[in-house]
Amino acid sequence: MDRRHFIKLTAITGTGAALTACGNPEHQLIRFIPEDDLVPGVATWKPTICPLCSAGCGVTARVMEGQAEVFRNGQPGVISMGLAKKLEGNPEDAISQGKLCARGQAAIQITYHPDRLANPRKRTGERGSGQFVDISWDEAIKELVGHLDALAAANSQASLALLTKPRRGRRLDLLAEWLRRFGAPAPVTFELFSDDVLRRANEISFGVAQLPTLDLEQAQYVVSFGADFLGAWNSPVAQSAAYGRMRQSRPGGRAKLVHADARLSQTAANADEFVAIKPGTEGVLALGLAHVIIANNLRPAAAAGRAGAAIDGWATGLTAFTPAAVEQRTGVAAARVERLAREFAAHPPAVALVAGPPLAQSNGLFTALAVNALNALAGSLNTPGGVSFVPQPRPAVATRDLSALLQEAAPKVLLIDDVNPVFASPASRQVAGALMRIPFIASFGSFVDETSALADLILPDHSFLESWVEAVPESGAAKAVPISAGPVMRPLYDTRPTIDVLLDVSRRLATPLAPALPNTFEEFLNREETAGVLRAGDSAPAGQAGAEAPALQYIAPQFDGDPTQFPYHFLPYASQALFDGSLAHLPWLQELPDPTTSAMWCSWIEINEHRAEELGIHQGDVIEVASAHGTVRAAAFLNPGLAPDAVAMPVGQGHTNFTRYATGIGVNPVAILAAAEVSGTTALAWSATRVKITRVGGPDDTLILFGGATRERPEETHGR
Amino acid sequence: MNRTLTKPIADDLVRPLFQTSVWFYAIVFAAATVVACGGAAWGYQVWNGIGSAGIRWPVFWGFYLVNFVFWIGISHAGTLISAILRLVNAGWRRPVTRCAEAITVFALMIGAMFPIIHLGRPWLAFWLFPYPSAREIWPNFRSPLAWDFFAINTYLTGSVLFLFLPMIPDFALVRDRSTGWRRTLYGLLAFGWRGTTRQWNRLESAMQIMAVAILPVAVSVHTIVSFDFSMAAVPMWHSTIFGPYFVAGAIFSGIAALIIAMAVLRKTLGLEKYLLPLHFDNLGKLLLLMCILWAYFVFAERLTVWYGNEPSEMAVFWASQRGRFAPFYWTMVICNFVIPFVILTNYKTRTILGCVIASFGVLIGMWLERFLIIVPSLATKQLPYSWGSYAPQPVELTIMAATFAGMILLYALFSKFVPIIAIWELKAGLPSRLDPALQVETSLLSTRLDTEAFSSEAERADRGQP
Amino acid sequence: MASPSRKIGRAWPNWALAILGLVTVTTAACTFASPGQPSGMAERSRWGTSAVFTPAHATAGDAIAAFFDSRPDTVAQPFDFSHQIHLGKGAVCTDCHTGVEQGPRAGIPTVNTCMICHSQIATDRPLIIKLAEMQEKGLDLAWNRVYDYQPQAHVRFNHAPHVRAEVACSTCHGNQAEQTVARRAVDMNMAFCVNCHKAKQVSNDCLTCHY
Amino acid sequence: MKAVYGLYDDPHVAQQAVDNLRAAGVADADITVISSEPFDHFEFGHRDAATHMPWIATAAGAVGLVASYYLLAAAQMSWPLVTSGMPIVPLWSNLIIIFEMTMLSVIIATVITLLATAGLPSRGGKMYDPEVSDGYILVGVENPTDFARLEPALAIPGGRVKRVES
Amino acid sequence: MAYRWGMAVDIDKCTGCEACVTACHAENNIPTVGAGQASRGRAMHWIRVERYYEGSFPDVRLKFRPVLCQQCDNAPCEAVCPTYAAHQNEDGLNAQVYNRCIGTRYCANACTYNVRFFNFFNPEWPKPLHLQLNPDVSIREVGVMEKCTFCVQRIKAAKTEATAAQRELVDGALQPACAQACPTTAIIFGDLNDPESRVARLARSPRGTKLLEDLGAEPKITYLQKQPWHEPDAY
Repeated sequence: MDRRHFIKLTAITGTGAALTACGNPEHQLIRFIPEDDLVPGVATWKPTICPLCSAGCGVTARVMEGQAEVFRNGQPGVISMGLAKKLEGNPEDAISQGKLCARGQAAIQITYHPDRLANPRKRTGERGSGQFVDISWDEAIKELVGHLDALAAANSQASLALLTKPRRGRRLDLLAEWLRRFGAPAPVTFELFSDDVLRRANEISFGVAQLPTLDLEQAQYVVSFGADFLGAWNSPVAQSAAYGRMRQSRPGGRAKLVHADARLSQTAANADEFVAIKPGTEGVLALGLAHVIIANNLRPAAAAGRAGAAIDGWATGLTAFTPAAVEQRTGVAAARVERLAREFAAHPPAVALVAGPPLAQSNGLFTALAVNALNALAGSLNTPGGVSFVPQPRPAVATRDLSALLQEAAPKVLLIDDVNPVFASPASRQVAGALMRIPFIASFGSFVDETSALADLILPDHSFLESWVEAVPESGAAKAVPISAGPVMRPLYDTRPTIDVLLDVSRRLATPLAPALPNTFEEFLNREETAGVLRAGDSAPAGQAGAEAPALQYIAPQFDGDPTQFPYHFLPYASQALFDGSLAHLPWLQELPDPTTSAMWCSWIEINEHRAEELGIHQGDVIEVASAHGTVRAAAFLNPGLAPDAVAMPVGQGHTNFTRYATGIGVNPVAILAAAEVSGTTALAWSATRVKITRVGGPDDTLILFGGATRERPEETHGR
Repeated sequence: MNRTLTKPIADDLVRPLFQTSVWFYAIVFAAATVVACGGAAWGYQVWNGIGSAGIRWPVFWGFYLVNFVFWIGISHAGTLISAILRLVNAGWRRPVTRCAEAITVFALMIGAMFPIIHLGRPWLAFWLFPYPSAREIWPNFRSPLAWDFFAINTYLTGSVLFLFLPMIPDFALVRDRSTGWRRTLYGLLAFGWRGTTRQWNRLESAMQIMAVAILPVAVSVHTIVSFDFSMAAVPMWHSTIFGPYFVAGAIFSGIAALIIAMAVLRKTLGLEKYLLPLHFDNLGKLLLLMCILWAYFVFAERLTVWYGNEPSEMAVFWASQRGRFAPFYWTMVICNFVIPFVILTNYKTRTILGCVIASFGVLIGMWLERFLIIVPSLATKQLPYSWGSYAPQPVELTIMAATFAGMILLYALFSKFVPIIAIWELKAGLPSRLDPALQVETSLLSTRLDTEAFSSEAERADRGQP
Repeated sequence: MASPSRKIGRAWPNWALAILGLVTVTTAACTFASPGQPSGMAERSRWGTSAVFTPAHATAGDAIAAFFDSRPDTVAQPFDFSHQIHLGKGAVCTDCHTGVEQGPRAGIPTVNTCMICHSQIATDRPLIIKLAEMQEKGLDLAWNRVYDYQPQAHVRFNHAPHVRAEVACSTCHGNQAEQTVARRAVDMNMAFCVNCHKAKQVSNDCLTCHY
Repeated sequence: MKAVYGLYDDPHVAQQAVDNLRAAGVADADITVISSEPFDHFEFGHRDAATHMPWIATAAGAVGLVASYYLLAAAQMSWPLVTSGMPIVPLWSNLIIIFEMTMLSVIIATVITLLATAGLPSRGGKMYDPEVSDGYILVGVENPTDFARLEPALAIPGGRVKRVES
Repeated sequence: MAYRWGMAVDIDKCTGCEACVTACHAENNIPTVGAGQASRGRAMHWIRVERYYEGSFPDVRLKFRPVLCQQCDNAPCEAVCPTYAAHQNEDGLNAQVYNRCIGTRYCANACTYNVRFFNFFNPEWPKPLHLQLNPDVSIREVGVMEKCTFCVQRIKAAKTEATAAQRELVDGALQPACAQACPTTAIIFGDLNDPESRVARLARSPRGTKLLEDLGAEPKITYLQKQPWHEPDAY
């Protein structure tokens, strides 16, 4: 015993005597022979694809040997296996370019989530009661096959519906093919922040129903109409990487970014110039810029071609959109419109982009068309520094939207593939009620959420790290190609890949689907590998296909709610961390401070700081937001960057049943939205609701901010 | 003649050691209970983690450090005051020194616990001791916390000895008057003291040297406690004024604690004959002096910050001046300055009660001052993004209550086992005992001491008793 | 003077109860008023037997044992593997501890490793028969580590650079040829590491091992 | 222990007893005066007042100063770790600890000197009378050669003489 | 072989996306503390993106600034630690040696950047979240201070690898998790002792400033200030 031990001994004698060692015999689990051949402590990297959004970033997983408790042959035990430790961008991937956003980094927690479903479950209690019992895969598949056989027997194959995410790729192709062979209608896709309006507009303007790729890297002047392209829209990693190069990594100086929005979003915060604009009038501003350009002969109106033709009055020089008229409608000063237009024209390549709130207005389609026309006018289509469309291997499969489940003859059997429309739809759409009426629902998600809680059967999927994955990035790089990757690690639980389960089911049906589908997704992917690969560098088929549409006339945005009774625009937005709420179960993202507020683990209501002062609302006070369709209560965040006539709320919180990390935290602003549609499409106009606010009480400590002051300099000096 | 004078003094002062009232048990019981709760709270905190307290990012120091500084400040009551008075040979100090020094020792013991209580891993507190804990790595002597270790230990050692040495003759006295276990106990404590002239002379020499030595130590202790703050580049901490500011504040709160302790002892132990209004008057004047000095320091500190107008400092400045800490700040100003100043400047209100009221104000005010030094600065550091707040949790409040109860407990036990007034010093200070030349000087200092307490001496002399 | 004290003295058990009660109430109050670990997350066991992963010790006894670095030299193993016999037959360390030259950890062989040789050699021994059975069932041996560091030590050790620097296995693990079941032969405290690093003139920076 | 002593109530009488003893030829060093309080203003109270204590304390302080400097320097050099860009042996901050160690040395040296020179702690067996605690001043001689010669010197009005022979 | 690790953060490129924050959590086993503890100020983010508003609507600006341990040469945190848990390492890193830390939290108070975080409780990862933990990084227990290490485990691994291959480290090949994740490459890491390294060149940039430079801590992170856009014609 050396000195140190002696002193330790004297230090602890008193307490040590009191604390007796109470044994903790760890229950001995059996140990399986390892299935991988890994050098312990040495990392290997395996490619995979981030599944969280449609960007389809190629990532690499750092795999190291570790001791995991797993199920093998229905038996729990310990195994030394390769475990994914971290996700990083794949430097070889055209989209991620070796980078990865916060959400993508956190995707790994899906695999290791403590509340992930480990085996199939069957409902025992009332529907929605959340009472399930564990069953075996054989029983589960038998049950599903039974219901499908019953449909076939009744010759009502059309009553089968599949609800999935709108992720373009071969997986969706295979699912659609499966449905087609069964005799069911096309898959139903659902995503709250879908880009259907923009796709529709691109189809009209350019003949491509696809999201554009922005060549920010070479652009000299970028005007963004509400597009949160550095935050959560489209392909944020690729766009951010390009933005980084646009800013400081290229010869010839730094481009200018102008952002028009009613709220200082994360992207707007990075703009050189923020243009505050009335909600729903972004299209007017775009046409105002076009008017100045045309009127001053900076570019010929004809340059816009088909995109211009889609706008009423384009050919005559947009006489209704003079800077003065624009000022009146948008609130943007006429001189500023004039200046912006001249700058836009004077700094080619210049590009405009639109997404997000402007497209979630009743006139969203018009706004998108207006911006497309502006791009076309500037000659930014398919040019360096402009917008382009990544060649796709094949046309996107036909899909239906959620209304197919709500309005038409309700399906008798519904298969839900990791989608949560119950949470992400306005309460007024009554999605939960519609689902309750469906006789049999099978859910394939890895978690119990608001939607799968209504299922009769839950067949948990592998996590993406455990299964074959593929993606066909729709946007993000000039030359994106389909990518696929094998499993990074062996499964932890008694789960199965959804698509393999369906393929298995297709063979087990009373009359197996014919002609036979591949046995597994892996087989399908590898069979396809040689077939439909696109040659790199194929140019986009812009201006080719698609029906010509009649020119659209500007209509003022329609808002739900009487302005006198509901004086505020309600601007929900995709949370930087939780996206549309589908990531609220990941603790890293819950604890990620929101970029513009630094809030964590909570919902908050943003309100202009001066308006709040007038209303006697202080930071953290509980306020109630009421629309004609419901109310939510949350803590106030006084935001200097929000229009005084608007309140904003992040989407993502307010889950009632979505794992330990999301349940019971915050409120869901989507619930109080009006079920309005963007005219000309079936997309939800999620930014078109008006609300009123009331202060309910003082701070209830639900506003959890990581950061303190919102301003860098203390304002008070001396006696002021 | 001598004995008739001194024996009643000894009888009076030894009596509390032999007689125990129910109140004593009640107080000890109540205080011990609160201390036990504090112990339980600390145990809870150690077991669960320091997060049981309210400290957080960025306010990493909270009530524990506030109490640390507060109690170390209180500890300046005794040794420092007693040493000063001893050196200037102020006659009126004699009944005051021991109860003052006892405050020092107990407050130091309590204060020195807090750095350990507040540690994240208190079971490793011994790593602060100067020894090569791991492979020749000693503690970092550049750390103010290491200085604290040396300063507090030096001061504690010095104060314990300074308290204990003059107790030896009194223990001998109690030993000779007691029987049974008390005789054994006090016999041991008396170290075999007889009272030879050699012993008296050595004791007095030693006390003189100790008084000289302990004065700079006392000043250094609170200076070093202030260094805990001023060494960090935290707004409104990084100040050269902190050393004297803390020392002044410490003496200020120390005197207040002493006045309260004396008033309590006076009532509970029936020491009205020894702790006279004169003592309270004198201490009250001293308190007034420190009150003005403290106000001066606060003004000087605040003025320079305001005038300098450095943004990060101004943030702290306004946070306490009119922001969220303003209620505490203005309470502090009222308690520390307005109340004592009003009461103590007027000789009519500078009574025992008046002094006690002022002292309570000062204790509250000085506690708030420590709080206002620590928390607003940490909550409002240079980068506004990292601004935060702090609220104490039950664990902290319980432990804080336990320290006050601990002080009461220790003091009650001390006054139970030790004559709370140094008997021999009091005897040696009798006017008749003094050198005639010195008598004049002393009587000037303690006119009322002569007239009130020792009128009996004159009476007896008149009656011609020996 | 003695009477009040005697009265109080008789009431002592009540005192004790009262103090105990108050202590309990305080602890309970602290428990409820200052929540421990993340609320709404995994249930945290306050008394050290939490089922969730934490670097804390499972029991108070473990904590105390770790505090004093007092651990038995021998570790229970599923069966008595003899290093002496295998090294005696000409096997070398890296035959089974394959990771040692490539990475931080030497690795503990699995049943498969055993069966590379023992599918032919000594197949009639009872232990080898047992091994073969286990391999058939897909079960592995639950070896226990002989050498490791307390989590509190925050020590990172990488075998490969040490092997490259030609530090013999026996330097740290003792002469295994003399050991049957491996036991801790060398007390690998910090001085052991530091002295060797000093002698070899390699970095003794704290971050060399502690990070 | 054998002793003869007188107990006196009045310090003046005690002074007289001391003088008498001197007159009786007892060496000053052999006269013991015991009291329950110091008598600074009487001659007998000044006997033996001279002491080297301050010098011993000063010397101890000097030793503490030098020793703590070297202790600190050696400790800091033993595993030189850089913090905040400071020197390994920074004098400014070391001065604080050096000061404290110096003062501690002074205090401890003073106390040790006190104990050593005042014969503390002592196990008894010396001339003493508990009545001292009642305020009497004891003047006596320990282990006297001749009781008879000393008793008269102590037996003066206002005093009682006691003899210890055991 | 003496390195001096440094970083450059281009504010003009930083979009505030916080990819670095999650990357840091993933790489360094930083626990999430949950809503209850987060509301009590116990959330840990070794790197954070500070957001500061300027002006008011509609003329409003929002600045982002990633703040992490500045690895100061004259770090205020180091000297105050009584146990040398915080000290300067030979590569110029502010070492935080967890096993030496007794939890005085003095370093966190002294740190002018507030980038030090404290384990108020033992961290926990409900099974099987613990499988994701990086085995190359310590798990810090209750009472221990922690902070950005510049991913010292990566530095260590890269050095070991370079030594094994008998070559020097290549600039840019070694990146901490935040720099690796940053979509806009706003974070550049490297050796300041190599005058030709990217970070050394950026450190000399006229846009470069240090955070709270006037306090004299000599941080090793250079912040490249935002460059305002101006019309190229104007020159």
